[in-house]
Amino acid sequence: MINWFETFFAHSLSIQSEIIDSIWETLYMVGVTALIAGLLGVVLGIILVVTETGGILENIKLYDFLERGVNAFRSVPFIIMLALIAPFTRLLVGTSIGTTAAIVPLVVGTVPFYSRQVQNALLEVDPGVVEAAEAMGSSPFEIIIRVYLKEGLPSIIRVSSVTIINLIGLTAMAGAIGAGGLGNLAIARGYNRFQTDVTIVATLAILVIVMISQVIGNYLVKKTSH
Amino acid sequence: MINWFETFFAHSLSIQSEIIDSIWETLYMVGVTALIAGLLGVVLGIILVVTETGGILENIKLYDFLERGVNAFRSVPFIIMLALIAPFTRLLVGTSIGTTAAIVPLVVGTVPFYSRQVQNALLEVDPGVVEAAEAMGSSPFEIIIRVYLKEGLPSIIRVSSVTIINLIGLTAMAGAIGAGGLGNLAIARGYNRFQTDVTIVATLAILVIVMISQVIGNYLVKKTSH
Amino acid sequence: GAVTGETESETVSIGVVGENNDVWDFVIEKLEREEGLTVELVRFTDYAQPNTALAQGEIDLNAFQHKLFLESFNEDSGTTLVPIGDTVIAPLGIYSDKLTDVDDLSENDTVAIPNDVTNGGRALLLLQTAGFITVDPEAGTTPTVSDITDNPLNLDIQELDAAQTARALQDVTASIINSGMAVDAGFVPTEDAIFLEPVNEQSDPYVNIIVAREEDADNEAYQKVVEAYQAEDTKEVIEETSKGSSVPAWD
Amino acid sequence: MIELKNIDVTFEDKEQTVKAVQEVSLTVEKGDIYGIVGYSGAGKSTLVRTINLLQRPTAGQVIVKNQELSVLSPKELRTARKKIGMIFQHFNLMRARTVAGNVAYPLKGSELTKEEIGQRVDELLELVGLADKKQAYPSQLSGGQKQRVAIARALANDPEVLLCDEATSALDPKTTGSILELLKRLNKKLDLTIVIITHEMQVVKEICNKVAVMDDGRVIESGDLVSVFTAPKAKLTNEFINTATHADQALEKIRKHPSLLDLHANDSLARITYVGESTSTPLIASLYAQFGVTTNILFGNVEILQETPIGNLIVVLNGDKHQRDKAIAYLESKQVKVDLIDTSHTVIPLRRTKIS
Amino acid sequence: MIELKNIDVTFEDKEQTVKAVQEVSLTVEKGDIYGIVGYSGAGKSTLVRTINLLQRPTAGQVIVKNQELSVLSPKELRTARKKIGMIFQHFNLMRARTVAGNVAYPLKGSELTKEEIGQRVDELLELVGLADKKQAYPSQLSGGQKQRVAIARALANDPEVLLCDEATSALDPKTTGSILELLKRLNKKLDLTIVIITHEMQVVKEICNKVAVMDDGRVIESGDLVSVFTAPKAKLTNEFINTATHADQALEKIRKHPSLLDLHANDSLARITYVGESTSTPLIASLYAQFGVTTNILFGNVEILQETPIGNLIVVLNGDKHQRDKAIAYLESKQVKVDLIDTSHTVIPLRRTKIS
Ligand SMILES: Nc1ncnc2c1ncn2[C@@H]1O[C@H](COP(=O)(O)OP(=O)(O)OP(=O)(O)O)[C@@H](O)[C@H]1O
Ligand SMILES: Nc1ncnc2c1ncn2[C@@H]1O[C@H](COP(=O)(O)OP(=O)(O)OP(=O)(O)O)[C@@H](O)[C@H]1O
Ligand SMILES: [Mg+2]
Ligand SMILES: [Mg+2]
Repeated sequence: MINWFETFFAHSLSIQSEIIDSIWETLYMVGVTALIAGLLGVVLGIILVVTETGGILENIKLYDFLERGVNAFRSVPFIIMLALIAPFTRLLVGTSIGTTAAIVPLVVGTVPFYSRQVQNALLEVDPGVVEAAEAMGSSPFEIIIRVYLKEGLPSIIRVSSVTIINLIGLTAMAGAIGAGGLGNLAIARGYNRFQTDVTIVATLAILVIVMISQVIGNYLVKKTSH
Repeated sequence: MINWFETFFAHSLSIQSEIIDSIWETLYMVGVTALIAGLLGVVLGIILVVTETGGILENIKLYDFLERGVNAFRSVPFIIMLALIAPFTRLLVGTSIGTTAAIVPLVVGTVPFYSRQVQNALLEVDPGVVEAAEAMGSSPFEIIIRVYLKEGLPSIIRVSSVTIINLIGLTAMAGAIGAGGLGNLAIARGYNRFQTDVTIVATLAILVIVMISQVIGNYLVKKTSH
Repeated sequence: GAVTGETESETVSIGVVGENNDVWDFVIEKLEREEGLTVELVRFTDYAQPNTALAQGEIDLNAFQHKLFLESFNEDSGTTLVPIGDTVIAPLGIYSDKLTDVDDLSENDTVAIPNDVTNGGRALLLLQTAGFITVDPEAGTTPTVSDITDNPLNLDIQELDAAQTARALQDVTASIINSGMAVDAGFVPTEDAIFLEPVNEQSDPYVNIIVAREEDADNEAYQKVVEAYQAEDTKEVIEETSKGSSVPAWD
Repeated sequence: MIELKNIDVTFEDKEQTVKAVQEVSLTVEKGDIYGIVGYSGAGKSTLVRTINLLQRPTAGQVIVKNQELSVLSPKELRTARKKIGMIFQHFNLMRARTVAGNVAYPLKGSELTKEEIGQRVDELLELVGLADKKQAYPSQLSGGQKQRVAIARALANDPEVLLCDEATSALDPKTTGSILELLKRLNKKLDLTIVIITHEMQVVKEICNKVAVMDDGRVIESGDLVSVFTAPKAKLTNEFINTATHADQALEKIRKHPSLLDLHANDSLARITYVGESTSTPLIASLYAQFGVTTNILFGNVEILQETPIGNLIVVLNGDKHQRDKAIAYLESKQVKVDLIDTSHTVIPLRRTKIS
Repeated sequence: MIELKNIDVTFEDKEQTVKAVQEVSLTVEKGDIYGIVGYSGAGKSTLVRTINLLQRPTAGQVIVKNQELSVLSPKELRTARKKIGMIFQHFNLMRARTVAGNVAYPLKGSELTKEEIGQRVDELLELVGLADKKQAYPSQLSGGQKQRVAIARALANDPEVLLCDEATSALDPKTTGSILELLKRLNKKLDLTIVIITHEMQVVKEICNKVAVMDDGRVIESGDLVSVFTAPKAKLTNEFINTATHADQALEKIRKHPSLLDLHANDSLARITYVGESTSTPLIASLYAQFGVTTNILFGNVEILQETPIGNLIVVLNGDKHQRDKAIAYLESKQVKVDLIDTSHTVIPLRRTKIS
């Protein structure tokens, strides 16, 4: 049994430390990107909601501009996005390659998606409640924080789970700029070199991360829904 | 002006017919995948909603199983998914390469994502209305069709827009199995061969498709919300 | 950052593509041991990035491409990267599940070729060498499918991801597989290929190289890296690990 | 028709346990219009929701048409539910359907053809006075219009039992009257059994033949309307009836209103309650004729409950003390209840202290 | 305090145009409790929503505290709104906040400290009788409990104007009474101006000093409570008042109830209405004393509106024809209105035909 295991997972066993590194790289990229893109995405999502027709700060021009921008960014294949924003990345982090540099395109690739998701989530907040807040003299900023974000929290958490999982998928492509990570390990090492066991191990590691984010998400949704 | 244009877009002009082909390939892949994955995703999303705790056909075991399955599929990097399901693809369409073969992994890659989105959308349907339908003796099937799908339609359309745009992004990767398409053109031809104009043209073409789907989506949302 | 080559304790970063780096691992270890030089590999998965990164000064050297690829890169992006040493040549091969002889290819058969620039054009030229197609000479050394001017057997040429050409053997009549891939996929190029790219004068453009920025061409440390690579013991490692898919090409 | 046996409903969450319904047993006969009254939060909605098992009771049995619902298969339960119409306290209209679409919802899948459904919907909308809003969506309706759509929808399927959770709470008195009239007509014509939660005692009085009073999850009194109204056993029932006749408020007002309470030595303030036949006798005139006692009505409420007249007056009796006593004795001999009111303090506790 | 000038509100969509409010002008003085009544769909909610500009009128001006709201900057409008409390017809509670959290919402950002807010919330919940539900979420509340949370929330900020859209429609009469009592107290103590939409005429009678009647988007009658109630000009107002006193229903019942209508030659059925001082005179006794006419009260409603007693009786007068006429003349001399009721057909149209 053990023998069989050792044979089958021979490659993986020989690169144990690389696997561990990849896990950290993935967690690092996902973690930092989630923080930054989470913040930017929520802000952008909110701006989309409030500037839409009938929103509390209706501004059709701004809305159209942002919506087009979001779609434009989402139209660029990620691998091209990597190259496209390399100058910007270099400006921000001093280099356009490596794990840290990957965070910039990951953020740029995640924000438009997430902001759409946040927008969809917030559209489900009861307009009656928003109206009640307006009637109580709440400012737009207060309504955003104390009504949209508060009432929409379970939905936001749900779409955040979805986005984190998407983001994990995206990190696999960040290997293109030498960012490492599990996805890259699975592809460059496992898939390209026909080392099936590495693919399996890396994919399982991704799965574990996905499951954990999902469980945390579900827990938070349950805690915030009433 | 025209001269400058001709110089700058020299590569693109020389491969006009390839660009046209790529557009058709993308539309074909996106169209067929959207149809199939749309159907399967809605079905799966509904099953997730109705089997969840408190759902009309509560079945925690099935729910957990499906949720894990969805997450498992979403954890596999797409390029690996392509290889992984090649035998299955071959079974279905006779080959594992080419535009038509790409539809199988595209569907497999889209369904888990879309079903989650549909689930999130349907969770926003007023439980009071579902209850009213139950009180009127509607069967679970009727409730699904006549309440969830009907009441949740605007939300479903919204998440469908998001998914279609994601799917367009995914087709770029289907180039790996010779599926062609605009994304592949942008990457393999434009980006890899440093023919910037091809990248621009292909990306713009993608943008146009994205915009059109968004406009159609917005229109349908407006038409179905009251 | 860029290394000036003045001090002994510096680090040299080398951009490579993929994870098949056994030879480099050996060389790096040797450099560390014998020269006290620290070398670090930066792994890319994408062929476009390492040159850009090198030109931007984000890595010191790269070693993933053949001469031809570098040439066209310099041409396309106006850079002046230079080769500072040859490494190996990895012959392309035609493989098939269905045929035992390449001449059995018949009308309307499907042939899979890699879709990356490095191997794609080369695969077409290989098909030309094997006598199945003619490509427009104007396309130079990196033709694309649209440069095929004559295709008497009306071969259906499918461009796939390099790692897919081996996997797609069931779906095609023949695949053109890069030797490194072929070994990973369990083939022995010299035995299993039904047609192997000849290694001769003509294949010189496909000799892989170590590349530096022009101004660093004479950097001492980099030369040490080249020297350490182009050694007899490295040759042994290459033969051992590549199972014949790579042939040392610096002599 | 409906039998509830020892129903308990308990809501539990981490922080607290709410016993919304406790040991309720209730029988509703076919053709009854059964009113359920009680304070806000008493458990009325929860109880009624157990009748079609929307709320599964924590304990107890629900028997409708001799079937115990909890043992039915889902399919049988659905069939049973089709014959139980329900009007929800919060309407629960489908916002993606028009008014007509909402009303047609339960009709789809019945044997009716599309035209017949259309006709039935028109008819129902006519009945609730919404024919002109047929194509409107719920978001375009006023509160009362939504409620009327909910009523029409509940009636669409010709139910045998109708559960109404405050079905007229958002309606003006006239529309309420028409709806009650309609329900009464259906009750008579089709023997429709109706369970109606309401806080409008007027509704109870006008339409119900039986009534149950709930307090804190329990039914503290139940029975036929007239006996509950005329001889309430529980203090709460009494309060309810008083708030309904507004006798309490009137008394308080009278006490606050000095000109009305300018009582002299020969005056006494009394509350007179009578049921049934007594109304046919001209009591006040008799008091004067027989005892020389004049009666000034400060507040009066005489009404007819289920064909039985019930009187509730607050009067000032004026006359010689001796004669007044005789008059009171006379009234009591006629089954009229007389409560003398001590004007120095209030007779009835007027407010729950926690609210005032 | 509040001045509405020529307000129009029109809802337009592709299919139809609804003129919800048309040319309404209304003045509410400081300290008024202004009732707005009207049929379901008359435009009451829409009108009231213009007062804090939640609904921007299509035409017309809204002036609150001498400020025209529509010209205010968003910031000024918010400041103005903070002093206008509103209770929504559909409550609009925040489901992610507890009862306490909902009530505390408008207090955050005021000068109050956290403890003071806590105290204020406790106080308000105590007032509406929900102290024990403090930590519950809206989904765990009954309909009436939700409404009371909405009331507490609207009062939290010590508003100067309170807009109530059917603020007690989901409440039992006793809780309604307490809430009205509370509002009246706030009105007296703090000079709170209240605009209250209601379909419960009882609420109007108990609390309002002015009333406006809306029909089909227009205010068809408005004025102080007693004059509107005693001398209604519009037919609709009349109907409303009648449905409120239930005199119509009573009359119909009386006609249907044979034993009560066993009228003899010497009997006549009459409806007697009086306002004010007349109640202090013992009329019925006088009729017997002076004319030998006995009076049997079949239905009676004597109540006190804004300290003015109002009587509404349906009686059978028995006595010699001649004497009866004299009695009626006597009553009329005392400002009592007497309508003889012809028992062969109904006096008042009882139902809108489209509903019956
Ligand atoms: N889901 C729930 N979780 C916890 N408590 C609940 C839940 N639903 C109802 N309750 C509580 O149960 C009690 C009874 O509620 P119910 O809705 O039956 O009252 P009700 O008599 O209909 O009142 P109302 O006249 O105000 O509508 C209330 O105290 C309420 O807070
Ligand atoms: N958003 C809207 N779009 C179209 N019509 C509307 C809209 N809101 C209200 N209406 C219509 O305007 C009219 C007045 O509505 P409003 O809500 O003011 O009535 P209301 O007097 O408050 O009635 P209720 O007593 O039933 O609450 C109704 O006929 C209603 O259908
Ligand atoms: Mg209730
Ligand atoms: Mg209203």
